[in-house]
Amino acid sequence: MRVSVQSEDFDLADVLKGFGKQPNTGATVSFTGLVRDDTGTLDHMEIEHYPGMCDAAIAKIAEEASARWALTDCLVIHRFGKLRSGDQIMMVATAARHRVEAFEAAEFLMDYLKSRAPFWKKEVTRDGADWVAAKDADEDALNRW
Amino acid sequence: MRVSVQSEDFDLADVLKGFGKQPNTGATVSFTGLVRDDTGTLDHMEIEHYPGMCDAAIAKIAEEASARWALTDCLVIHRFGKLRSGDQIMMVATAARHRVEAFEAAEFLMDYLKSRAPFWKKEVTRDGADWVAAKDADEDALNRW
Amino acid sequence: MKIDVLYFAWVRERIGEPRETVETSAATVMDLVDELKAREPRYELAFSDLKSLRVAVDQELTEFDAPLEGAREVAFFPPMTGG
Amino acid sequence: MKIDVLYFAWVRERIGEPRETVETSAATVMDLVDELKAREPRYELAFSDLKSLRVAVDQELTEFDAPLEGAREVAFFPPMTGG
Repeated sequence: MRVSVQSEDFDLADVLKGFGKQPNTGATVSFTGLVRDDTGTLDHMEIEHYPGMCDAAIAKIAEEASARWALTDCLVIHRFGKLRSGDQIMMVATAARHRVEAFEAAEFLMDYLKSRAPFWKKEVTRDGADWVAAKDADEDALNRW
Repeated sequence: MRVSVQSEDFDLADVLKGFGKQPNTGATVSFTGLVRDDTGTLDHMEIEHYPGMCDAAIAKIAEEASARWALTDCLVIHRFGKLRSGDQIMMVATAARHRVEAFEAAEFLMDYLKSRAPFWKKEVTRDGADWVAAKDADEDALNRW
Repeated sequence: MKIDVLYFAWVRERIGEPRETVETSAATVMDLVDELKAREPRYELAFSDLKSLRVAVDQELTEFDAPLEGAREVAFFPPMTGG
Repeated sequence: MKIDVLYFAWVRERIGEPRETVETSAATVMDLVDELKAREPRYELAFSDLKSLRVAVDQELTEFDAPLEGAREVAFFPPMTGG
């Protein structure tokens, strides 16, 4: 299991090299979140985080996923700081015996990171700066687990 | 969209480089299927395929996924021939605006490839050779789409 | 008419060859299966349990009651195990 | 007792600083909030709608009625938007 909270970018290719290389791994899933510029007005996104709590909260979520889906490998990277359109924000990767476990664990991780990992996104556009509001749908997504 | 049916291995890192690099991509998901050796007796796996039908069947599934989840990018690679424990069998990757679409489209692709793409796996172990039987669960998985 | 008939996986192994061209006047896939089964025991064996078989006509999955008019290629195989 | 109080995102912006150490005898998070609100309008503003706020005590998410006994760090912030 690997958890990293960092300002630097990550290389998906490097990160996935050697990921899940256990003889009982039959499926790996990776998810990458990117900065989207829907309106074409985004200057940058600022991601604030709660340093001490971040690592602990993510490690706890990752351990829960690893146990629940018997993952053979699990990885979470989340960035903070100033990001631009198209930049990678975060990624999760899961390895398991079968596809269903790998998919479910990755979705579980994402649903929890969305609403339970202490990060806050601010979008700075030509027209001003706004904190991204949490969506009810993201909170609701937790109910299925 | 890219579909490839090939005997050669693929480099996940290379394949994902540049994947989903559209300004409206907010999420990418990749899935990789690997040869598992549960019993420790596997010598190799032989994947037989129906050449002409494979590409058409996969392209059709990928087009359906792209339309249904408004994917910004979509990729399927499936290998055939002789594979060994730990070898990559296939991969799918999806890019979409939001995580839910990227995840659902990837799972849809996997469920369809499992039961509707003309590949047949044979496991050759110390004790003999056996065609992998299709699972009822895989057929049932199609019902959710 | 002449139709290419393809066999995959254990169907291919039971028949003993991957493909052959048959001269047939079968109206449906089922008629073709009956013709083949009447030929030799290996066909009888390969087609003994149709529920465990799938069929594609001109590379599209279909059912055993599908018509063969105009078909150039018919393939028989067990349920697919891709992914 | 002395407690480190941390603010994030728009809570931090309204309060005007990311953290401060407060001397308090508050028994619960809610008591601490009431003490802070009584101080200055900027606290009143930041804590005006508790439903839009979350709280962590010693880096664990908790509720506003949580006890503060033994706590060293309390953080206030809006709902998280990670991922």
